[in-house]
Amino acid sequence: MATVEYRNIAKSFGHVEVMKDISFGIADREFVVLLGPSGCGKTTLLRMTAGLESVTNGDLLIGDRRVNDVHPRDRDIAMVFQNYALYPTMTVFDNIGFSLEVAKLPKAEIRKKVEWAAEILNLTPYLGRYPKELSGGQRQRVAMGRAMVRDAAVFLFDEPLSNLDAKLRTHMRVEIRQLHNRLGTTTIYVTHDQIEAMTMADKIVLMHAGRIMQIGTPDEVYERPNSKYVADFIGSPSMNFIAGAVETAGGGPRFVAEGVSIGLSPEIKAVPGQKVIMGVRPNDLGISDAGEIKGEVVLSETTGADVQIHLRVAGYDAVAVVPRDERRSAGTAINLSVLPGKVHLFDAATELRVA
Amino acid sequence: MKDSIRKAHLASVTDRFVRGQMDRRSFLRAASILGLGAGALGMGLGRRPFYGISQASAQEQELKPSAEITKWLSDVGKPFAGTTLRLATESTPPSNAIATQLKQYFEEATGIKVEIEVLPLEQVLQKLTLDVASSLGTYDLYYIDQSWAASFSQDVFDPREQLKNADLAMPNYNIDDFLKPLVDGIAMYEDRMVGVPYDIPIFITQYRKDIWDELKLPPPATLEDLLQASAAITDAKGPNMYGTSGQMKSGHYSLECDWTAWLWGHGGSIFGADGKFSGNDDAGLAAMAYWDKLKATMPPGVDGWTWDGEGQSVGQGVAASMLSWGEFFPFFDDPNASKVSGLMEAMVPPKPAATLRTVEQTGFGEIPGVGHQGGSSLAVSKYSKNPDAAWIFMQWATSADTQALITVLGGGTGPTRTSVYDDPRVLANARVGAGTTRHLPVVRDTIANYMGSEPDLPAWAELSSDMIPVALGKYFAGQSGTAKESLDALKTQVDDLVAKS
Amino acid sequence: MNGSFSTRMLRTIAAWVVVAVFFFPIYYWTSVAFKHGNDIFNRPPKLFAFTPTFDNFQKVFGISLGSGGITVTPGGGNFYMAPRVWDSIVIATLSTVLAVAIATVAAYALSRMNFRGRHSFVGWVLSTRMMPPVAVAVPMFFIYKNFGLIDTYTGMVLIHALMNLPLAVLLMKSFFDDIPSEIDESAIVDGASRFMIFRRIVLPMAKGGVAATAVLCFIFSWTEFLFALTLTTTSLKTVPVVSSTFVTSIGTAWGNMAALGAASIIPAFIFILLVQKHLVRGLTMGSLKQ
Amino acid sequence: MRVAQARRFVISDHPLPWLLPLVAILLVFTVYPLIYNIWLSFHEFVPRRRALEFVGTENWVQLWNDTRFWQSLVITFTYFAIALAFELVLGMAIALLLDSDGFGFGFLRGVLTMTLVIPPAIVGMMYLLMEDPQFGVISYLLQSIGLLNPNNPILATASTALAGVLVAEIWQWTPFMVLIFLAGLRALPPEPYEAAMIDGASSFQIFRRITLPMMSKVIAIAVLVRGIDLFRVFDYVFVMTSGGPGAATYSLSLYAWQQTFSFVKWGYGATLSLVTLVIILVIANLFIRIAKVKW
Repeated sequence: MATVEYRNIAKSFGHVEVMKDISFGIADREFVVLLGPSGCGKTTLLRMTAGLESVTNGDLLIGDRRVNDVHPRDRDIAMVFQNYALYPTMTVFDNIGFSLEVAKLPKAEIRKKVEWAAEILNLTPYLGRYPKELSGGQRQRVAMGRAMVRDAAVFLFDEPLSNLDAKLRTHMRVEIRQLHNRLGTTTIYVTHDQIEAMTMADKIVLMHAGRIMQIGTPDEVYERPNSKYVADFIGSPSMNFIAGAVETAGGGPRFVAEGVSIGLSPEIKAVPGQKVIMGVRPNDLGISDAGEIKGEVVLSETTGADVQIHLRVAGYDAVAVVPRDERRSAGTAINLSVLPGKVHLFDAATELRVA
Repeated sequence: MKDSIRKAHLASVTDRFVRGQMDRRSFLRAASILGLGAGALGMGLGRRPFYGISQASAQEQELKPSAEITKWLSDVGKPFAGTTLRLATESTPPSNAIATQLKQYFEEATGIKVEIEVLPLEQVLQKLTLDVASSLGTYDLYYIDQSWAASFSQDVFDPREQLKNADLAMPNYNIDDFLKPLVDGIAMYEDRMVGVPYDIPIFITQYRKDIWDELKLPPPATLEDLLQASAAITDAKGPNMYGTSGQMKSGHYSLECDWTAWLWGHGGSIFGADGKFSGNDDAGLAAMAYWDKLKATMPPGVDGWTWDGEGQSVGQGVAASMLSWGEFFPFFDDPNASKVSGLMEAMVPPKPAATLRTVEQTGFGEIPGVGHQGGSSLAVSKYSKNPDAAWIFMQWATSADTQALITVLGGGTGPTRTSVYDDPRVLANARVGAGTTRHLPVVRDTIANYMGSEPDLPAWAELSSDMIPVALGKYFAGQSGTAKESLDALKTQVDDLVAKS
Repeated sequence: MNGSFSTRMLRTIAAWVVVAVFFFPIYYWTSVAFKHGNDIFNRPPKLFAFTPTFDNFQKVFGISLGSGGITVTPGGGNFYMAPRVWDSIVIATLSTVLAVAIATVAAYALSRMNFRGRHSFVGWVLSTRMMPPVAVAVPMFFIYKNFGLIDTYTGMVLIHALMNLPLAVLLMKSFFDDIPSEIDESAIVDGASRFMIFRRIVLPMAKGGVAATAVLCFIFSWTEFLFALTLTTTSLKTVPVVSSTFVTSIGTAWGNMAALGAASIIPAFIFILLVQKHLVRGLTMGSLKQ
Repeated sequence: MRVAQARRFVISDHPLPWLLPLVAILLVFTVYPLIYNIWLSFHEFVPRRRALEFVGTENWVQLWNDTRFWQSLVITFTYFAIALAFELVLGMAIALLLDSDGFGFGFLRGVLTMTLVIPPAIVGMMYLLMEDPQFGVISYLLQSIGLLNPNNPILATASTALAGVLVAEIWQWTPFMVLIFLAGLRALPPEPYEAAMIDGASSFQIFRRITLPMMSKVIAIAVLVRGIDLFRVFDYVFVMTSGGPGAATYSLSLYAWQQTFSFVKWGYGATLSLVTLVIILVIANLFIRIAKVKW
């Protein structure tokens, strides 16, 4: 088991700097998700951790050891690739046992470990098969099995579920998390899917354009996004944003935009007159005649338990998620309310949270 | 049974077998009655494979080197036992006979191993060139085509010098037995003897007696006769049969051979006494005019043929005659290979249309004569690491006894020694059938009286196998204007090259 | 791409016709091998109606194939070629093994390792094939003579392997390029050494490519002429070189040449059939791509 | 996938040991001959002294003024261009035709490869026999349908000799193209085809817009490998026409071979070889540049 630490990591491909000054640490036994859209640098960071990509600048530590120049095989890591990278010419058994064979473990021990992993992953009946004879989910499990048997200090996952269908993905999510609970290995997991991040991570590292936008637990990231970017990226459906200004006329501070006027909680340290963007999550909006937000229904979508009402508010598109019996027909004018504590404010210029 | 009767009987039995008139079983029975075991016939899968059977090998018991020579070989060859001799040679009847049937006797007697590399002519030249240029001594013996004699004259021993070593001299080798014209035409370069004559393909007239008789044509005794007869046949029988044939492939050595026959036959020569090209003088142009007329009577496609196509055209009855290599005659008599077995007649080359030039009137030792010879000599390389062993082999290979065996086994090629023409073994094969020797008197006569030899100069290889046949090929392909224009252009090139080398 | 029944029929017929056109010269040449000289040169050419004979094969391979007429062909009978076919098989097989071995190792590095000048290196490798063989044959002759490689299997195997290396490297590299590099990375993380990855994982995956490359190397060695001619003398020779010995001073032994030609198709063809299974896998390697 | 391929490892063991055998054998066997030939091109073999002697730039000057050389250069180019065009188009067409899993197609593919296992020198002899004006089956067929005048033998007529040689060349090597193209076709992913068919593209459009671009690398390799060999053509012309009639089929390699081996002009032969090498290098590099071949 081990900690991982990134100190001022930078990465360039030729003259193009793709990553700059990345610093954060991962605690032992922690499950960290690197989240971000494609091209944000999360996979590069993971590959640097694995040693498959060189570190241009800064220090990378696994445990207490600086591993910048350490060969992947000596970093005590295991990795699961997006396309699994199974060895097509080997059986499932050999695929899982390959690293042990490389390490020259005795045959019996290899067998024991492979069978142990197969047992956990429900792969026992398939040990004699070749990868091409397996379903997508089974291949995914084989890839995990390869990582499991290694007793590695760190597991690295590179978008391991992106090739699976939705149902299987949900299922595997749970399995991976359970596996982590069981083995407790420090895990770095790369994904662009915020649901995976939210459900699995102990800690989310949200990246954008080679920089870290926010680090925190799923709750922190969800509830206190520190920038408009993070707020927008996390949560489904996405947060609603309306540009306006802070006013203090008639009592406490209020957010005011066309057809919108919302009282803000006192803790918010907004300067009166400051141009801001207000963000409200669709789930935090409620229909109420006394609501301070006036909008017009464009469309109602039933998703099952809920109804998503698409609105026009102050010239912006917005969504509210309400219970299924609150359906409204298109063209109706409605009022919405929100609790002051659920309102997020971001500076219009810097897009950073106004706290 | 008297020996001669037995021999005659055997010959006829074998001939019937060869012609396919007798099945194998009856042949073997007849042969065994005549005192031949199956072993002698080289049956089965042994070291001497099945192809060994021929008219000739059926007489194998007699076709062995004489005991006297074998004795000499084992005496003189002892010190050299264990050495290996190499020879690169064109695939000619003598070399093939030695390589496949005779060298074993030499090897058994001396303990010297002989490896013979059989190649097409131009590849032999390539091999020798590399060997000489690098003085490497890969080959102990050189097969030297007469057109290369000048090029290799310094790289081989003069056999007259070698004969002086009495320890190694073969008894009764008799170097004077070689036909004098051959020694002059093939082996001599300036005052050196570049080996001894080994092989002598030579132009003789070979024509279809039956066709000539049918059309009541006079035998082609002169060049004009040949043209008239050929035209008459082509008129009467074309396009199923043409009067005569040729080896006129552009850029190929064979085209130059044909050219010289007509050139010399019209009183021309390749070089004048001044060493300048003279193929474009009046005699040369007369030759071209004749050749054009003659070509019109040949089968279309003759300008794509080497001697192979020419021989096949006669053998398959497409052409009724050819003035070409006498070696083909036995092939025509072989009923399995040709359709004209027994129908061909050989005669000396046609009389020239004008007086032949003398050697003094030509350059570089060129000897005009309609009977173009393409002989070659055998010589010991100066770079050989075993020149003595090689010399022993060379004497054996060119001795009268061996040559007689070659002539019978190798399918009736022309011997280079006078005595061999009279050898009873050779005479016994003078009947219609595969491997016949019935044309040899004509060959002998041609060598003695009608032979033409190419000039000897270092540039000759390039002239004869490239410059001349390319220029002539251009002319016949209509790429270079009239005969005069073509030959004038050729003269410039030739004189240029000769001046440079 | 299924198409209607009539389209499929049309395609099948077209395929058979095209292949038949290409096969015709081979048929014709093989028929020459079974003909007497009389039937080879005939007007009009004989395609089917001739009395077959084994003479040519008997001469060329020195075996007796039942009774039949015996021919004395021009050239007498210097055409016992069975050992030459064996020489060809040995040289082609060993040179293929050597070329493929060197090429796969090098191609793996060229496909997977990044180094300065890799692009020009590949270009250089290719350019070594551009020299006319004549220009290589002469200096090779001297080198070989000095090292005693003339007329040896070693020498022939080396030169044929050399001749095939550029093509083999290029082909193998393109096959390796088609294998996802994650496979290697995965194995690296698994702790495998480069050589182990090459041997245990990448090479087995590229089996089809190896087969295809081997076939081409074999064919090129099998048919090579100039080096085999220049660098051998008497103790070994390949089929293309001895084929030219049928051109003799008293005509060309067409039937014998055709017999050797027809028979020499067989070993090469057997080699192709042997690797055919892998060849098909190699040709369908796309299924491994993701 | 493409991105992943472009991204190479940094952690890589040194390539040297992997490339060493290749480099060693290529150095000995190609760099030495190259240097030797450059040296040789400033020398000439003098038969009288059995020695190579320095002649300065004489060989190069001679080359410049040698009409035979320029003629053979033109012929080699013509041969190269025509053969390559035919082999490419025919090869692609036949590859498309045979790219089927239908019954018997595997057999047909196997039969087609048989042309490749016959030594070119023998193929030359085969065609020499088949194009013989009197006994040849091809001549006979063409004559009997009136396409060939019996008085104009294919290989001995200046206007048709090159075509006669090209027939042998194209016959033997089109299957080579088919083999390589089939490998390429078989490796293509099916999805773009399915998409294009749904889009209603015609077969020709599919071929032009999808197959050709995806096959570009395979085609480039085939063109390079075959093109290089075509430029060095020797066996066919040597066996079939000896460069004739006249000089109508004289290729550069044949000329160099003859100068070197028949006339012992090693220096001039080396000069010719070097020029051939340079020309191939230039053409190949232009091609690599234009076709954007990436190794």
